[in-house]
Amino acid sequence: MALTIQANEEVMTAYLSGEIDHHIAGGLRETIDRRAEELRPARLILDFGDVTFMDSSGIGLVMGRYKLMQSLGGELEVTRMTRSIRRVMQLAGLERLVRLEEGGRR
Amino acid sequence: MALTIQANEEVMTAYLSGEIDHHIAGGLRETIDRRAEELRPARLILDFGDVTFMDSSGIGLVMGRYKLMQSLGGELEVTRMTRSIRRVMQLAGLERLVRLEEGGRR
Amino acid sequence: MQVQNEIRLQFPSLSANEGFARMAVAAFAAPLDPTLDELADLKTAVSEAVTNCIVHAYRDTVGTVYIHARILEGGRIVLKIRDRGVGIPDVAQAMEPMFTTDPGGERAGLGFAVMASFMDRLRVKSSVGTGTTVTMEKTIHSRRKIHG
Amino acid sequence: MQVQNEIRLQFPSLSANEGFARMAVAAFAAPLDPTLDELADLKTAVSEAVTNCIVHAYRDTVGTVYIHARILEGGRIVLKIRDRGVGIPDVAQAMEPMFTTDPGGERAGLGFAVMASFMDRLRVKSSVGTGTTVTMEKTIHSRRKIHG
Ligand SMILES: Nc1ncnc2c1ncn2[C@@H]1O[C@H](COP(=O)(O)OP(=O)(O)O)[C@@H](O)[C@H]1O
Ligand SMILES: Nc1ncnc2c1ncn2[C@@H]1O[C@H](COP(=O)(O)OP(=O)(O)O)[C@@H](O)[C@H]1O
Repeated sequence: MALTIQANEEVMTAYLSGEIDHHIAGGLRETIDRRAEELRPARLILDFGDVTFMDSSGIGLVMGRYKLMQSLGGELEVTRMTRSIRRVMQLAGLERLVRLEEGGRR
Repeated sequence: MALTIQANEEVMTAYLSGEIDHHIAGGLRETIDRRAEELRPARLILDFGDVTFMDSSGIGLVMGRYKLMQSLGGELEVTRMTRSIRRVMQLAGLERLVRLEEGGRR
Repeated sequence: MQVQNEIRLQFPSLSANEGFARMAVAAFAAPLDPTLDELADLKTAVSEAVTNCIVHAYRDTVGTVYIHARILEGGRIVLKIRDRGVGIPDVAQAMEPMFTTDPGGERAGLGFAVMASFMDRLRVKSSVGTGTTVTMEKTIHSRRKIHG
Repeated sequence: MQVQNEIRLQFPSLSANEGFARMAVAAFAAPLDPTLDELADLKTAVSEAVTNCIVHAYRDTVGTVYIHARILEGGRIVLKIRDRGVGIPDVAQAMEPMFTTDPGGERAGLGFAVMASFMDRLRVKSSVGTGTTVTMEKTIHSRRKIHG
């Protein structure tokens, strides 16, 4: 699992990669939250383009960041999910909360 | 595991791929021997370019084909091994019996 | 139903083993030639069940997680994931989507919902103080069949 | 030496499980971040030991193969592969390169030689009628360390 963060004044993008499970989610959450609280971006983008596996720990990760961005007065966008990751997200009804952008490689 | 065989009057080439272990070696042996006995080539080439794993079952496969080619009056060549497959072959001292050609992708 | 192949697996409830359990079950199922989606379903369901043993069953301790995986005729795969942890007082409630006893830890309460939706069948047996057994089944619609 | 992680694995002596055993041990070792060569060494050694259980220990029958894998401090991995099969009458002779009791089956008699050369340490305990235990150790010189 690797995490790269890019940011300008408006938008902070977290590029996630590898497998997202409970083992890894805690560390991701902490790193993303620390930067987001520092930068207070208008929009946080979680980019799942290089994520190869995700279980419901990833839903917790998205929902937690949704709450964080609400508290910071910003919005959350989730992009580039593969089909199987999209299926996990949809189980949680995340499309009602968050902008889920198309994309991803299969 | 997959096996593709190409042949002309002189040379029969068996392109091996995937993982070579005891589970798979029997089937490979039978298919290669059937074609070799039919074609009686002057040279049999075993191409390991797409083999991702091999244990000592692969040594048995090479030694058995060496004996077959001797009985048919032809020669055996083994090509395109990765470093780890080359290490297994060298344990058996196969370089004394067979032409081991350089190549392979790591 | 005849068992064509089976594995038993045991490991301590360390979160590093979530990935190990997924990989092991995927490797076991590989001879059934599952599609990418079927493989993702199996791995996700295993990940949920094993994570629950680690997060809930053995919350403040390290215990042993047991997996028994079987392949039956017709590409049917049966997974039993078992712990000797705290147990679940009300299984029906626990299985409701969004129900979680771990609000702080960012659990979404969707583990059982994922297992139910990605597998063909899910059963949960639990008793408080003794532990929990999750049994899941899925038929893999593969093209080739396993040979021993 | 403190055990950092361990798995136990059981499966029937079907040749399809040779690949499963390799994959499972590779997945277990993954958090140690082995090099490609180290990973190939582990997989090859496991493949040899498991194949021996299938081909020799349970030659005319199907029995159970047991694997116990541990990670100790300093990236040391200890693999114990055990069967309850026919046993080996003369272990020293069996370990000689090129010695095989299976000339027809195209075994090269190099299984133990591969294990000895690709692992740091190899011990074989066997008694006729009871079974065989192969214990192998290797230190993985990884950059990062496992966290539980
Ligand atoms: N193996 C288990 N041992 C004890 N309690 C469990 C176990 N699995 C699930 N539970 C209980 O069921 C609840 C719901 O589980 P689940 O749907 O997987 O959601 P989550 O893990 O996100 O809480 C958990 O919060 C926990 O209280
Ligand atoms: N688990 C085992 N049970 C019984 N006999 C074994 C076992 N492992 C090895 N042997 C004996 O030791 C011999 C040498 O083994 P090995 O070096 O692996 O070569 P190979 O498997 O190619 O014969 C085998 O031919 C067999 O007689």
